[in-house]
Amino acid sequence: MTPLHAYLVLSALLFSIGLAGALIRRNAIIVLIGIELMLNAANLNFIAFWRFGPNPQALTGIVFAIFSIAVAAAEAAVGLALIISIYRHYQTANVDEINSMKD
Amino acid sequence: MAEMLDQIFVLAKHWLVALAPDQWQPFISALISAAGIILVFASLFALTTVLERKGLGRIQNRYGPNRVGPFGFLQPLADGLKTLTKEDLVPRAADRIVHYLAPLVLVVPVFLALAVVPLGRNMAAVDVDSGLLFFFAVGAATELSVFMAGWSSRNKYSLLGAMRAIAQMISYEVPLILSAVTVVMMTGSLSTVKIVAAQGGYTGWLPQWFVLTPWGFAGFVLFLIAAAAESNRSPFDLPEGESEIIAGYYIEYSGFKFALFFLGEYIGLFAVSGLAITLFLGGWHAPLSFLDGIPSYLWFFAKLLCLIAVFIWVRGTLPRLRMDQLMNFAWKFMLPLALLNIGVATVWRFMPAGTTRWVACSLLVVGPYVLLARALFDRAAIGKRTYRYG
Amino acid sequence: MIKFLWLIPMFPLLAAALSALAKQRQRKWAAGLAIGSMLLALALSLCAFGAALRGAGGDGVTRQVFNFPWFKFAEIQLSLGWVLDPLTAVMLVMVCFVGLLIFIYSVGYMAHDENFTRFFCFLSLFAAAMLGLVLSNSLLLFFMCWELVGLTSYLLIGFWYHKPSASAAAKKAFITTRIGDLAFLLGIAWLYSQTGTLLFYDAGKGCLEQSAMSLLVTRTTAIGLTASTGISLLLFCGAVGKSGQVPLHVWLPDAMEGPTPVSALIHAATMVAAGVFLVARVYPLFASSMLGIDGATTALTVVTWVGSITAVFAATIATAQSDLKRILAYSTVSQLGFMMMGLGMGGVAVGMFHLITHAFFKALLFLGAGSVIHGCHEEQDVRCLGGLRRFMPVTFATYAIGMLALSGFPLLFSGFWSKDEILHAAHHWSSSAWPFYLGLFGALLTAFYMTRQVFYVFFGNCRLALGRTTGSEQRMVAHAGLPATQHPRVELPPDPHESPSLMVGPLIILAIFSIVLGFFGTPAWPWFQAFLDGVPAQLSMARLFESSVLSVMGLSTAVVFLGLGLGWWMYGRKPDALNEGPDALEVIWPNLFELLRRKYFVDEIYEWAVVGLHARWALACDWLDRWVWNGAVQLCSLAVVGVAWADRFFDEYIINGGFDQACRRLRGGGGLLSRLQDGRVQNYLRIIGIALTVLALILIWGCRAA
Amino acid sequence: MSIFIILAALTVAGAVSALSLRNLVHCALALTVAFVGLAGLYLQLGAQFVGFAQILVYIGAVAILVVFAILLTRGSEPPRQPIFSPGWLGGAVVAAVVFSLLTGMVLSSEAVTREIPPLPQATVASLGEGFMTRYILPLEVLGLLLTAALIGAVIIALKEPRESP
Repeated sequence: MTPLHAYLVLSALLFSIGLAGALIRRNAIIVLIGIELMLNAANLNFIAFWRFGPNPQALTGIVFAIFSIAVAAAEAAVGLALIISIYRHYQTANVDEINSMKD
Repeated sequence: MAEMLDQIFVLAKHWLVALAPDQWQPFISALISAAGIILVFASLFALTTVLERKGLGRIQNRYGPNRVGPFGFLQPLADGLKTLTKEDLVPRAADRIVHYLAPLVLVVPVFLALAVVPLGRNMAAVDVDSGLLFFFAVGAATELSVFMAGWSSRNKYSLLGAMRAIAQMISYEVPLILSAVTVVMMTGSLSTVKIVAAQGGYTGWLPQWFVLTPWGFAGFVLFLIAAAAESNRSPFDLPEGESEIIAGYYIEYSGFKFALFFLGEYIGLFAVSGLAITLFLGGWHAPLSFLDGIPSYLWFFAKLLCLIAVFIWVRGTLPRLRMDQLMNFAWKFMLPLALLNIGVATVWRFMPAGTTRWVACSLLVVGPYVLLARALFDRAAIGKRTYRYG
Repeated sequence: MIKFLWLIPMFPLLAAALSALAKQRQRKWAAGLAIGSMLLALALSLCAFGAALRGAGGDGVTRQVFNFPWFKFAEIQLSLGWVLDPLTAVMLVMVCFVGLLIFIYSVGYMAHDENFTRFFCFLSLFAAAMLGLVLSNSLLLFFMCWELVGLTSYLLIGFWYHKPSASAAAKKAFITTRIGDLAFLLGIAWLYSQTGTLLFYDAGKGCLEQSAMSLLVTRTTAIGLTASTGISLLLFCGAVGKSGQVPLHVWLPDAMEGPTPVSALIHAATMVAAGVFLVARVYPLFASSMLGIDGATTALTVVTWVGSITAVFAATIATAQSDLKRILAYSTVSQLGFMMMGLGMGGVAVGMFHLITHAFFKALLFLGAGSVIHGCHEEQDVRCLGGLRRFMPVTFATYAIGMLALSGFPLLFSGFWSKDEILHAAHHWSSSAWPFYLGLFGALLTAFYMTRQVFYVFFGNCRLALGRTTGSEQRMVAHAGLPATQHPRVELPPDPHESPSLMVGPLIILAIFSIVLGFFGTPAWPWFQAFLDGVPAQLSMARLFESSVLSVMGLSTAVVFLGLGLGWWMYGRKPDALNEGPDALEVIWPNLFELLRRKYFVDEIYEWAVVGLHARWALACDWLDRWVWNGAVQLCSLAVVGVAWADRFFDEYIINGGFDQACRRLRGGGGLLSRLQDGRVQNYLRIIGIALTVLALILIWGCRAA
Repeated sequence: MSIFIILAALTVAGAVSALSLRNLVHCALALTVAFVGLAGLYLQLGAQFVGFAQILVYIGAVAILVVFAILLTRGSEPPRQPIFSPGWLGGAVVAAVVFSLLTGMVLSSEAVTREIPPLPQATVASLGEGFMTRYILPLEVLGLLLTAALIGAVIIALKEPRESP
């Protein structure tokens, strides 16, 4: 049977993979994917703590996970829409070329 | 005796499982059910192809296949041999891995989806608490496979077909799920087995299937239409519309992969029809109380064949829609009615049983249908045809 | 009855919601909806009034309240509610009635506007909020409605938002009132922290009732103020902002950029009176204090002074304005000042009486002005109008009635009685005589500028053809809602015409009321005051002839006649044929006139203060930038240069090498600094990651240590 | 345990390749693999509903969205210039630091020593009841959010008007 910390370490790994992706890739879509991964890592944490927590009948972890899934969906929709419109405007989806806030 | 006959497969499975050592038993049982499902439905697929071709032939006033075997019923065998022996072409520009994976990604989920459909009394391969959700979740994977197929074989027709297919699937998934939701509301459970059990009783001779209630009937019709669109059956078969984009997203497929796609399509059709039966047609229950003796799985498959016959009939009868008509139909007609149907189900749930409930709900179903149809029909001016891609 | 009181605001709210859904075309629908809802509201509020009447006549004010818990968090429970007492009843009827008339009027007035439905949606919303404000029994609910009212006012002032002036005015109004509302909110918070409830009346537990009052009065805060005084002063700030008292009066005149019915309903009759109503509503709070300066409490004294100063201040400005609606706006401000005086010195009844009468005749005046503007093709400059009494007789008659009422023409008109009440109260006010004189002066000015206006607009001969300013041209185009090109430009406009009966009808009704209402509050038969104070009213002609009453009455009459005469003498005798000639007042005191015409430069002063602040701040930043940061960089480069100079006397290579090195360092440093601020998301994200790490480490160590 | 290891390996592999592959479409597909793995983990943790919801939402919706976005931004053909942004080293370092930090915290916490409770029951019925009673407000708010996101996405992604100033 798998202990709690295994899940926690896994989610930490996922989180940092996502972070790395968001940090080092140029394409905005991949950055978004990385962020999605981070969210999922958080979800994994919620579920794991629900399952190993003191009173699982409260269902808090699950409910929270479901909510965060829904929020992630909304976030993905809006983010991708943003990326598309940015692409239309700049003709690129590379985050390091979209720095018009600089000057 | 009838009991025995009814449960024969279950008993056989148990007997087989019992042979295996204990820690293996779960896997063994899963294996057996999977094997059974694959066997049964693959052969059903073979049968169906013949039936369809013959049926279409008759509708179009010609003989179908009638050379191979008695009445041409061995035709699928021949076709199978042909496809297996054909060369497996892969375009040079294609993305090999994805191109290879696409058919598998289509076939595996549809078989998985069949797992939650109860084929008979105690004959659901897996009885999960949220089976319906499982069904839809797995069904969502097919869109991915379509995309993979369309994108990987670098061909503008296939990409176009994939885009159409995905757009169509996404738009019709909404009414599909919404019309299923009414049943969930009534039975208060997502488990397919419980849903079937909820339609078990009889009033006199008549069964208590959901299709025999106003909301159930409306839901059933909506569900069938959406199902046809989900599995790219005509009149919703734009993605592979031969006349426009030669064969949609599997132009570039040939040989065994193509066969897999073909299989996947049909299995998907079976799965969704099976779900329709489970949700609305009382699953494996007998249509009349005194026919209860006949084994349940027979009933299930009888109903399945009926539905497939309906699909074939529709395919032979109706012309193909246009893209914009398709989308309008989904969003302006199906969706509102599905939403309304949920409301009707609520009314049905909270009104006391009786004729008043019947009348009220029927009116609630029929009135808006007529009005909406009227409005849309008046709106539908045959104008210049416009394309919108990307 | 009390159970169903909430229905009154509900109808207009419903109407607003429905007409918000209406298409632009469905004008009839929207208008009918709004008017019908107002009719229903009026009917209900008449029932409420009847209920209040049945309650009245006994001793003490009878008051029904209905409270309900709104929500509770932790153990605090917030509850809202509504109250029905004479104050509410009177206001209800007034708001509904005037509102209804103005709704009907604006059907005619806005007939050509393309955003007809939007207009009615906002109007109904406003009506709902105002009614809610009137009958709310909880300071919280009151505040909500208060803000809603402000919002609708903003929306309606900026209704023709394509006019830059309109949108600017809307913003100005919104922001200026916010200043007051901030204080108001603070007051609410303080009150809540002190008493723990925001209900006015709650069977003894309310914040205006005995227990809370005694508590508030005893508790003293910073500079010897009792809590009650402090709170009431804060609340008064809100009132100042809302009903345009000095120094927050600047928004009200600009608010005239909105459509005229709006000016009539919101910025003359109801909303601006909300401030006065607020003071009247929480009057116990104002009046309750131990250390009053012989009778008058600190709060009330402040109210009085602000009111009286405003009254005169605004009146003086009004004498020198030339925009038809601005004059009325300033007169509104000054009348509000009168009401404040009345509240401060005479108590609720006096102030409220003037509020009610003023609502009627000021609405009448505005609507009259509206019909003038309507009839003269959007011309608002009084100097370009004139001789209209021939063209629009009904408007002239009603307008004259309103003007006489406003300037308090004796015995016949309502304005006289209400103003006289105030002056009477001021006369008896013990702590200072100044408010009395200020009030008299204000009355004089009121009579004067109203006469001036009427002579300008209705007498003399029509100067409409001459004075067609481009501004009014634009206004006309904007109002017609057509682009300027395709609008039929008229060089010589057709003669002014009488407005449609839809607009004239309300004028007549209002005119009748602005005469009749006065007799409900004469000293002889002070029914209104009695009703508000909850004592039975008895008729006695004798009270009319008491020396004090009579003297004040005579005095005010004399003042009024003086004002009228003065106005006639300066403007009525020889109206100038064409509007070149300077204003008669300008001839006498050019400087004073200029000062008044520019409204005592208040706007300029504010502008100077605010802009100056910003400029100074910017200067500071600039200085910081110029000397500190830049200086640092300068120093670095200087150092480098120095090094280079030193190196010149050494080897050639060292020079080059050192120089290049140093420059590279500098550029590197600059790059290092600038990399923090390149627009790249990922770098920010990276920094966040580092910060997270550091934070977590700190936390861990903190836990270890603890 | 073995199942866990398999699923974890699947997930991590999917995640890594989703963020390191050159062709964006491959990235998206790998992402779906990672999602499947996560769903499996949820199922193994006894959260059936969440698992299926994960599949439905992420594979059925998000993955498709991502793919569409990729095609719409012409990301489907591999880019010419390097796929890693200039400062990738720093990013990698930061990620590594965060990972080591989190892991260190987890392993030093008492989660290691906690004993495993029996598998809890989360029936759909109880979940639904929870949504309808205790978590009703969040549910409503979520619905609002989703609506807003829908409308917002549509508005943002609308074509810019030709005569844009």
